[in-house]
Amino acid sequence: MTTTTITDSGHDSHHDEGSYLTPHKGGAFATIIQWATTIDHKKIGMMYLFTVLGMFMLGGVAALLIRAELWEPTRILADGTITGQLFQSDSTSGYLTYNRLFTMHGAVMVFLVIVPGAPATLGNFLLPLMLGAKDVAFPRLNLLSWYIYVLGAAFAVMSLINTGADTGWTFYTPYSSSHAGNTYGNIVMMTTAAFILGFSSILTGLNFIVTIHKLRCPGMGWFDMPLFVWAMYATSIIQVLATPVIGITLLLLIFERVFHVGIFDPALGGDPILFQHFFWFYSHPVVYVMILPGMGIATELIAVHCRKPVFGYRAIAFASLGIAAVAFLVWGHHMFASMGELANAVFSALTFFVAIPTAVKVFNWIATLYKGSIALNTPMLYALSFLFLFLIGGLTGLPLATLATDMHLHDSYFVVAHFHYVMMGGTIIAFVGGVHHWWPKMTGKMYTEWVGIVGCLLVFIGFNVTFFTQFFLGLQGMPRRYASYIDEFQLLHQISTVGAFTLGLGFFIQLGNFIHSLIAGKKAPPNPWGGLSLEWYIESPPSEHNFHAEPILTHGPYDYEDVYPPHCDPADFPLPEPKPEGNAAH
Amino acid sequence: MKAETAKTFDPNDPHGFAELGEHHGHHITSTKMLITVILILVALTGLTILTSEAETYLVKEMGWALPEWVNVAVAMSIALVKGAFVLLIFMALRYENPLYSIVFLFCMFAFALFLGLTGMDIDNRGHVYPWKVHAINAGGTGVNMNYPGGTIHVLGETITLPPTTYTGSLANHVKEVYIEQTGISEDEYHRRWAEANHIHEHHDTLSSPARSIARTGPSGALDEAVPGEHAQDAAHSPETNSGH
Amino acid sequence: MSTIDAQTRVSDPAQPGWKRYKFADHFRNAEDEFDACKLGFWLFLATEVLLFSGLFCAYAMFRVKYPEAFAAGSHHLNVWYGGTNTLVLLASSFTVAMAIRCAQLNNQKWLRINLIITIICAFLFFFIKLNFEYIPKWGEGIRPGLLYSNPFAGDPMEPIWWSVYYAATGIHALHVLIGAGLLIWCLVRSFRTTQYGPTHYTMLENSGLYWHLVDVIWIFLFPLLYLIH
Amino acid sequence: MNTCALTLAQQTSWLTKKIFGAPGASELARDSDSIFMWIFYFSLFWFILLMGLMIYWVIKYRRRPGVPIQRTPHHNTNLELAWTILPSLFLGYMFYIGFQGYIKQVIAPTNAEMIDVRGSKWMWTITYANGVNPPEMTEIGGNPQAPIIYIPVGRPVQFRMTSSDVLHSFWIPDFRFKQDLMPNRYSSFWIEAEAPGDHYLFCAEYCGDKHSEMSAIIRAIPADEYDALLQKWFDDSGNLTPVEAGKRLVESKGGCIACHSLTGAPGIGPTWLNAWGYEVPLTDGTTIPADDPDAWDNYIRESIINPAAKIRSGFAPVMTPFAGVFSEEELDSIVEYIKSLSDKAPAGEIPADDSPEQPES
Repeated sequence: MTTTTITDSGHDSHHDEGSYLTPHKGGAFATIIQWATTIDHKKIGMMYLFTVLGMFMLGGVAALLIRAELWEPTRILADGTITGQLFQSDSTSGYLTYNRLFTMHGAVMVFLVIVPGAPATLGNFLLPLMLGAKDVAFPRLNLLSWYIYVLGAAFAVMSLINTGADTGWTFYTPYSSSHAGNTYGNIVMMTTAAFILGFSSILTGLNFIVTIHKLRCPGMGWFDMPLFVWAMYATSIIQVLATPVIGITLLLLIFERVFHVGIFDPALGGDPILFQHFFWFYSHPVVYVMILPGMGIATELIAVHCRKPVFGYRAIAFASLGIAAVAFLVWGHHMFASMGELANAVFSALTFFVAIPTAVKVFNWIATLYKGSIALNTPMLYALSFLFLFLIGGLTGLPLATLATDMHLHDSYFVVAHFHYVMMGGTIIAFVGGVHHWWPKMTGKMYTEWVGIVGCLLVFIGFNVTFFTQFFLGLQGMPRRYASYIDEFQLLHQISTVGAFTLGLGFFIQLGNFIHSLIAGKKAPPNPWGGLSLEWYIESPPSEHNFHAEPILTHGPYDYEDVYPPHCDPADFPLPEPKPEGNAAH
Repeated sequence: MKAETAKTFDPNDPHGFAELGEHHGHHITSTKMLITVILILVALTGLTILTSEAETYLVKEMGWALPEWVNVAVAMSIALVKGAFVLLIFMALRYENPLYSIVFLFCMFAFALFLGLTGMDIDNRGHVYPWKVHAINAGGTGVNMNYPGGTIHVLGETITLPPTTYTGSLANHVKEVYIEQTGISEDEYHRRWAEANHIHEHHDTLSSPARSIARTGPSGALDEAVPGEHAQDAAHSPETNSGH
Repeated sequence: MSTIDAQTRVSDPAQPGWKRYKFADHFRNAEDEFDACKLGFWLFLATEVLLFSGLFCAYAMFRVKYPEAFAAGSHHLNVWYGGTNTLVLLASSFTVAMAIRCAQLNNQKWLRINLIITIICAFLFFFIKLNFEYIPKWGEGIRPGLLYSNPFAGDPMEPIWWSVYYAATGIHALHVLIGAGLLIWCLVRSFRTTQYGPTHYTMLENSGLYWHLVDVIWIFLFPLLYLIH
Repeated sequence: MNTCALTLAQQTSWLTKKIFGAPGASELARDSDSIFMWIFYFSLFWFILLMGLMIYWVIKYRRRPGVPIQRTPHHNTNLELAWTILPSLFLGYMFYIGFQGYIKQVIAPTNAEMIDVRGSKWMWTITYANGVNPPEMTEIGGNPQAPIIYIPVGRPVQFRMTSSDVLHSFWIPDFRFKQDLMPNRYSSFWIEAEAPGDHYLFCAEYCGDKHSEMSAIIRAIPADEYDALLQKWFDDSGNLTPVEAGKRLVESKGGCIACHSLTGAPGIGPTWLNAWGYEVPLTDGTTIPADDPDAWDNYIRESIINPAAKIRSGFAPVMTPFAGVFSEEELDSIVEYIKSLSDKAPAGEIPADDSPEQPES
């Protein structure tokens, strides 16, 4: 029970020397070719990480420009809007620049950053490692999904160059099908981008489900998997079951836009609310595609840095599946202001069911802290920030699920703040924490700890200043997607803008820390945090083949009470008194 | 937490699938079975066409008032049986790993939710205000979509698109253009219309939407579009065929 | 049940492709790889069903709201073309199931014959659809969306019915062509390297599953589109 | 409303006021606020409990060298069941009060006065039961032509709403309710003002370029004044000159001046000042000839009914068609009014008291 049989059994024929990051012997060009044609999940994960990071910067710049525009309640008739002047658009185009910016921010952040973010980067990198596998089940499909992602990103950027779409990321008809834009190209391109990205998402999800089913290492039963893997499993189920519906939705939207088939256009007898149903049948479950990996990452971070077995392992695992199941029942709460009364009541009732597994998870995370050995390093600070922000995000979801209050808060800044607390405070914060946590494993380099802590604090403070004020804006009557507003709201908007730039600075510091680590970071030990899941058994960065021999699992991922972490000085991680024999069985 | 599994570890069956029954190997379906199934499928196809024709006959010739759902229920039940045969035998779900059936059932579950909850909204708008149920103009308000109109060339044919704006439905607009271009009388149009719609006799007594074979005239759905409860309704009502 | 041992594989080029096949090295054995591929493909089939679910949903919503328009539109479709197409697809489903059986029994000749019949059926389906349905309808002015120019619409909502019809059958026809492409690829590989045999026919079986799914979807589209009153 | 929630809200109305900026303008709005406050206190309790525990444990059990973790149970079924079921009961109650409040919000009293609302890019058109449109305007958040919608105090008012182009949403924050407007459908919204006063109306569903300026003022006035006002507008509308009638139409019913300036300033559409009778290039290469009254009258008529037919160079085809909105008589009035704004108009047609402010340039 206290040792592991994960050993290098000397199958030298299997592995070459050096890590997966070792450049190709044929020079830089050969290395690029090697990466571009790799089917190694780790390389693909890293490629995803850098493309997602690039897209995150694009979306982030758009966000900062949005906040800059809202510094003043500008009037186009007076002297033009701030963003309008910045991009020298003439005053007749009104708020188009702003509208395109928030559309780009939304579409890029949702379709290109958060949805593929955690699953395709950390998931790709870690899933086979945590399962003790050599690769994901379909490595070539995995590479294909990265190329599809890049193609989708290219379409999104092309749409942006082609004046950009101004429909909002939700593409509501009939505005998107018949009214938006002066050219056909930009909207169709953005829609095509989202359509293509759906394929990438489906392939990743499908790949992960099969990997989890078929490639767990010997000895690993379903309840010996790390909870991150459980979260990825639930995520993948949603990706596979929900994404095809956005495929057909966007396909019909393109038909609508090009041929005016009329299914979603009331001018031809169609029903715009039907489009919303189609859209949210995917886009609500996809909210859980975004948050579930974040929850999984947070679980890992808390367990490792508290050195505690996760409290209620099965409850968390089943809560993940529960969230995935309920995800398909609640999409109507995005449409309370446009649906019929019966549907509103039913969807409101169903929406509350999401709160239950989510609450269970939060309780379990907090309970895990009890009597642990909590290290307050950067990843743990991110995990604690996640708990704080996600709790606010979850609790502010309650008045949005309650019909009487949602009729006021719907489509207001309250909603904006709520989903930023969940999507950004939840997913992005956990994701960045996860990147810190596994950075040594991925790159073989340590980052500078104090810079990480400073960055984390800036992000945490900036985030709260930005978005907490927006709750008040929404409650007081500030609608979404407004480029100019009544003067009463200016103070709160300015506080929010200051917060946004603090947040941006925090991320910028993190980025600098990573770049510095890549160039001049200390070499990372195989197991800097004392983790117990399988990825910590191999060197940092891992070799091309992950494990030198097939690992055989002998302990659970969270047996911190009984097992010394591998590659660590046991004195650093003392174990409690052994359990009395009588209670050994659980 | 672990350890028991490691003791009985079998490298060829690392997850104990043999015990769980997860490995089902390769089932070879017999020719006899395949031929039986294809014959059943062909017979069911004949049956579904036959029932559909029989319903038409019953309604048209015998004057039975079959409710609308009979048609759907019969056709869909037969389709379900056919689909089940293909899935279970041809696609071998019956013999294979139950996991595949579970995947398929989950997919059906998602489909049912999609259909059911969407229908719950789309078909239940009028509980508080009945005037929320219907479209103001059956067939649409008229094209209002920054669409240039004019002519386009598709498959070597020149097609004239409707102008950007007309009021009422596209079908009505096309009809008006046709009458204007050909200069035919309303009666002549109705004769040609009945011919094109394969209606040789008028069964006015059967023209209820609750029945099969409901079609007798182009205005069936128009008559019930909006109740005239308020003074403003005259402006919205489809008789004047104007959006606002 | 046939468990295949990797070590018995031969790399002799004279041997048929299915004997030379070596599974990818991140799987433990060929059986695992076969199961993984099949599970993956069933998941993919689930996504295909859900892709069509959008069309079925649009159909159902408009059918519930405008039954008369749907009945009127359906009367323009000839049940015999639809019925023939149903039989064609059912027959091809049968032959593809037979082809897989032939692969399992290493009957290469009939494997190819069955595949060829299936592919012919696929194109026959497409030909009937195009030649007897799409092209005449297009000529009558029964076209999707704004192109609609048939002056004898039976109901104001009839253009919507045709939009749904064209979207559903069009996307289905696209799947027929993709399925035919997969089967042609299987046929080519079968001719070139005798790729499919008792121990290895993953690609053939998955293409067959895809083809069956196309058939199942048509089994539902046919009564929905052609048999409405 | 629920008594428990109400008491809580009353005890802490100062906090409610801080949060919402202003108290709800009707009883239903305050009910909605009290439900919000109930959820707020519920959330605050859990937030403080969980974050308090977290911070306390993080400090208490922070890592110290050589100190091992302590053994604790890995799960506790009773505890876990308790923290699953207990909040669920509260959630059920939350749904219940939310549903009750919502039903009151949507079901209008049978004696409610019906007012028609039409949303279009980017203006609100109000039509009262006697057929008049409110002619008064004010400036809100950059929109100098936001209509003032008068409603009576103490009498329920139901808006029957539809849209002529894209989705809009009718949101009056002070009344804590919003409802989407859909083309080719009706939706409903009702309120009852308690006291005279102004309330903002915003469009809350993104509808394109000037979404941010699609606002209005809801002005509650005593019921007798309201009745008198409506009667006055109705009487006025009978004896206007064509130019006056046209001016009123483009300001209220049509809302044209949201995009077409009267001062020569650029806008989303061409300015109307000195437009009539001048040569205008079109995007298809042709022009509307100068000094051709018939061509100009027809061009204006066509551009109202079918704007995309002739697009002036340098402008995008974004205008909502107004086919079926105006009667023939009203179209004539609008043409006359636009004509009156041009210095090429036949002499004597510009009434001295109704000429627009001349721009500096």
